[in-house]
Amino acid sequence: MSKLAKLTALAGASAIVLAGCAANEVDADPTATSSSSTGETTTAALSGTLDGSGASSMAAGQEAWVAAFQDANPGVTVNYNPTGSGTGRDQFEEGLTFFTGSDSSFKDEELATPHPNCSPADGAVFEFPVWISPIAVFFNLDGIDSLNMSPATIAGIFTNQITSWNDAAIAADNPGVTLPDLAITPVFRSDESGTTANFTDWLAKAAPSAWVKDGANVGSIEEWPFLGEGAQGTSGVVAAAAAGNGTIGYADASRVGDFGTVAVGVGNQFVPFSPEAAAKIVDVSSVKPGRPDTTVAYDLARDTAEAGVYPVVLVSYLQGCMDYADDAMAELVKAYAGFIISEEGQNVAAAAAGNAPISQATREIAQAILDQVQ
Amino acid sequence: MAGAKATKAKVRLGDLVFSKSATAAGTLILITLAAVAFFLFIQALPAFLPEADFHSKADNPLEYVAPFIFGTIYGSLIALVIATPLAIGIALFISHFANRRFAQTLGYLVDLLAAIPSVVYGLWGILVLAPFLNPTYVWLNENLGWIPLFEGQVSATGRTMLTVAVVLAIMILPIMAALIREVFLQTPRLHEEAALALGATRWEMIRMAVLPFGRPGIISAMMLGLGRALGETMAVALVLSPSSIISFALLTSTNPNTIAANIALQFPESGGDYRSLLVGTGLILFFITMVINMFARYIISRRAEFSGAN
Amino acid sequence: MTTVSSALKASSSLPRWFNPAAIIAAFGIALAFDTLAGANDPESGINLLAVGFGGFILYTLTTYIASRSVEGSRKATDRMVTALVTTAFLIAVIPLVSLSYTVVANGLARLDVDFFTMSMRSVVGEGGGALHAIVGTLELTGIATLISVPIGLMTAIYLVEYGRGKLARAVTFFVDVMTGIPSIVAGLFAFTLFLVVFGPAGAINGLAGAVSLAVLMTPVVVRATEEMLKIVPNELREASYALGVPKWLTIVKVVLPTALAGIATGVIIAIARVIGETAPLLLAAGFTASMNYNPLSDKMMTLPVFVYTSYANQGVDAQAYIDRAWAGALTLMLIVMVLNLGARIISRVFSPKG
Amino acid sequence: MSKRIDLESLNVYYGDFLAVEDVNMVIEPKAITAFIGPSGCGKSTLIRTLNRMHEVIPGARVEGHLRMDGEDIYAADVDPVKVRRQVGMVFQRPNPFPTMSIKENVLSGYRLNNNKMSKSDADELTERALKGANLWKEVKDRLDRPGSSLSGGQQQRLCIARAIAVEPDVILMDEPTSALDPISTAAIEDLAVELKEKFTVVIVTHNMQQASRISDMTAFFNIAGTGMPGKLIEYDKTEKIFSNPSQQQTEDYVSGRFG
Repeated sequence: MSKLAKLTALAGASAIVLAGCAANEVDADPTATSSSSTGETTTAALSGTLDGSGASSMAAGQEAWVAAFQDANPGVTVNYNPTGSGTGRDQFEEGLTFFTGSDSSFKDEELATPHPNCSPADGAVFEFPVWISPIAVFFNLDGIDSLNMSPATIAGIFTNQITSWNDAAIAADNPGVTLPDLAITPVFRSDESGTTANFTDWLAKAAPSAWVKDGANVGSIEEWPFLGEGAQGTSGVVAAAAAGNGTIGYADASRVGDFGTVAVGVGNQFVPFSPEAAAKIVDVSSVKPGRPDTTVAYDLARDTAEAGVYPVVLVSYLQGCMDYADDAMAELVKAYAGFIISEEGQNVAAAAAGNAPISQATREIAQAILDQVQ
Repeated sequence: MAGAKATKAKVRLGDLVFSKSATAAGTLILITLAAVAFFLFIQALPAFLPEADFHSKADNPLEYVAPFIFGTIYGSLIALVIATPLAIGIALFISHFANRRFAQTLGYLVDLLAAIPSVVYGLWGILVLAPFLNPTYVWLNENLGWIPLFEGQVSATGRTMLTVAVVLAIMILPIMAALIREVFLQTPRLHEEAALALGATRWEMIRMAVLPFGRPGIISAMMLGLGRALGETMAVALVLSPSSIISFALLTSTNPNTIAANIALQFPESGGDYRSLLVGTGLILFFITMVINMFARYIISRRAEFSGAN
Repeated sequence: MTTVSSALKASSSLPRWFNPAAIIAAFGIALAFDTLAGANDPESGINLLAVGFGGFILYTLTTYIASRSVEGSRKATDRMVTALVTTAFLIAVIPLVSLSYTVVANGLARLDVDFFTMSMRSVVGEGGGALHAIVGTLELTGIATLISVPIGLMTAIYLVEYGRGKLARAVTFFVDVMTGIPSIVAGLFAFTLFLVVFGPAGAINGLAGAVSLAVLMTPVVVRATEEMLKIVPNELREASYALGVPKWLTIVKVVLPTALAGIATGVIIAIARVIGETAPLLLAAGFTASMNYNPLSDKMMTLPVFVYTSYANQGVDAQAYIDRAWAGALTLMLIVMVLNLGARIISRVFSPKG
Repeated sequence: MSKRIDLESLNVYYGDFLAVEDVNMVIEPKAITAFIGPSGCGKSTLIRTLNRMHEVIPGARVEGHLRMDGEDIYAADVDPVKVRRQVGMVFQRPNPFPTMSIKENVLSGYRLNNNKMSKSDADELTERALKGANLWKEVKDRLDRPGSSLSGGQQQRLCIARAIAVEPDVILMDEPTSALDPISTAAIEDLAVELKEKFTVVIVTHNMQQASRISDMTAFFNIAGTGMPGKLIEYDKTEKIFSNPSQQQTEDYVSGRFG
């Protein structure tokens, strides 16, 4: 019996040792960039837990923001759960979260839906872009690093109409490239996602005659409408594409790594993705009309023929309440969102994820909205 | 006198408290199970009301869940078909073929497979097993494609129903092998010796004495393995390329997802009536496994009359 | 006379070298065939599955035919079954070796001091650790054990010492049913229970995760304890009654101590079974990058969920996330193995000697 | 059919433990030889060496020679499976295969070598074996019932039928009546006496009346103490052992003074 007691004591002791504080939490890591200011919003010592969820495409950016923000405010914990945009908005609508990162702006009916964490529940919400990132169309083919494809070709591939890599449609745009006689496996997101919504939005507008199912344009859709190789989340798509030969997929450009990428047809030329080319689309697009002035949402000109614009982009919004039922939460959201749209915040994200920072003008509009949050 | 009476009363009190709390604990098990069914039911209910709104993720609850029920049962049955002969083989190897001294160690070795968390099986399945099996899938598709199971456009990644079934088979193998091994080891020596004394070879002895005796054990191990496979979540979620489709094809990218994996993938991202629907699918899974378990118990209880001689 | 006496002898048997020679030859030929077949397609490499399968078929057939012609059909069947059964065992060992190798080879990269001293809070890309997940796992399994052991123990006592009639039969039956509850259903149950009782804000926390684990653990504890209590000989109980000890004291002072080692082993194996559960915790305990010591509020990270989310939500430096996932998997496997080993030691050291 | 068995300096081991030491004896054909002795003296162990059932236990082995009509059954090239076909065995407790019918039980041994036997051959063999075991009249109307549906004594005779169906030369009986009532015991004893017309019969028994009633030869085994090997003390005609044994130990045992 005493042996048993000793054993238990030993197990207990080792558990206590293990349960010591995490080295990176109580004493902030001195090598971290905590010395730099995090903007005017972090004046008082903040504390609490802020839960948000939404687009997984901006997970890398959120991770960078959370890290920098928590370094500056050790009492705060921000949980950003990259669940996908639709779910993020659903969870916000259910009162499970206090802000959402979303790849698509609020739908009109969502603007009218009550949000339990707002005061009043059917009160105003804010929405402004914080993240612009190109969606890369990438493929896994031995020995080929880049290909040119028109929107119609890409639509043909993803609707399972073009099934082989040496199809005439691909060959025509890529003179001099030896294409293998290999089946194309399109990989798509099996979960609902803003990346899919933006990608299909572009297909619907830039290749309206090819992006069809049962004779009708499929339009922009968050859940993939065709059969094939589905994978969960951006990581799943990347892993599935890596596992097979002859795969093609779409994902946030920051995640495509060593894959070959597609330069997409815009007007008469082919444009490879880059943050700069992606950022240009906002310049040629207009703000959606007829919405509350606490929301800034773009009608993206996907079918533009403007030179040097990469139209397969994802513009993600930060969404929350204008007036929170819980004042402490309002303060946390203001501080965190303020950091995100600050120049430093945008640079932190761009450094971590390689996306395009939002413009000075957009940041100022966003800050003006945020100042009214209470 | 008074003291004796008090002692007696005290003793009775101790017995009473103890027996009551033991009974209460047993009853709590029943309450818990009822609570599982109850809470799942009330959470699932909104999804089955006519005004349920699934945000275009599903039109009709039953249409939504049908492919997943199919996928759950289909994948588990294939896993069972793969695992059962292997489990019997392993059990026989350990109980009747291996050197006695090593048999126990070999048993531990197989039991270790049961100790590996399912999420690790999932990672291994997608990163190691799927690429390993894929060339074979291509071969099967090219040469045996006329069999409906192997038809269709073979997956480029190996994330197919067959891979899932193989992973599930490996996962249920240790529990099945352990159970069957225990039954085989309990084969009455008398029967084994009767067979040997008649001049049976080892295999003939197994056929005459061990297998007939172990048959109910094998069946209940199959049921238990099936139950495990039906409920397995993370390995399927990580490995399978899922679709909402009913298909028997084993080697394509278009596979019916399983209930459990679908819940794990969709639940954290769900809300409202759609989440209720997912809870409803969980309730269906609960009932499926419950029926399987009841059936297994029925088989085991029949075993008593089976071996009436002893 | 000679015919009768020769009937005793193995008519004639295959020489001893036949078996190893047949194995080598069969797999050699299979390998050669595969290499030849793949010669025009240099990328294909060696298909191990094809070689293994082909070699196995070749070996089994050769042995069967050779044995049948020399030793007769009964011996041949016996040899074939031996080959099949041994192969079945080897097939089970292959994934075990492959799994262990994969986890160890990939997991060692990040099994460093940081991994055990840091959480993932404010960590982007490389670095960070799983301390928050390890603490979460220990707390959650600890709470689950605290819930399920008393209930499981008392239920087993009820079944063995008190249970008669309908209720006992129902409990026995439903303990078995409970054993078969899919883990994801346990997670759904805990989530919905907490959602109904505490509302959306209190639905996902460590306690909910612990409850889901306890649901999975309790039937295992009941079964293990029941088995152990059953093998305590009735003579011990009767001896105690004969000394005038009341029933409950007999159970506490005589029956339980006798079965203690077995019960402890059963509990540890039950812990080992639930400590690797991912799905229910994903639903009920959620996930977070930060340390959370308080199981009563906010999400709590656990090791299996850490492994899953590290893999599923990779950041830009994907390799760092994958490395952390493998290191988490290795840690988890080590914990499970230590628990299993502990169970073995306890059962060996403390079991009543007889 | 019947065979003579020579045991020559036979040592029987369980691993390193010597269970039976240096046995030399000749078991005569067409006779019943009884092994008697106190518990643990190795008589059951010894009888199991006669059909190489001993080696079924891991680590068990035999040294010395055991010849059947001159042929050493422990020679390197002898197949134990074939030995057991020629030496039938009946165990202490009746052990018909519970999943087989009475008929299947009888045929189970024979079928091992003759998969394809015509129905008439099977029926004929069943009848012959069951008649040989004095069981035919009792079971002829229910041959398809499970073997376990019979009474204990009937089950034991079924096991004997099963053993003689393969037409062995020797039949070993390891305390065949110890689990049976007196009436069943008498039936088995009568059967044993009939069997010796055709077979060499060896029987282990604790029941000295049984040995004196039915056996022609009796071997008395004894053990010096726990952990010591069992030894053959005396082997002679049954009347001699029970009336005028040459060893004091034998006399003490058969007269009930110990054991």
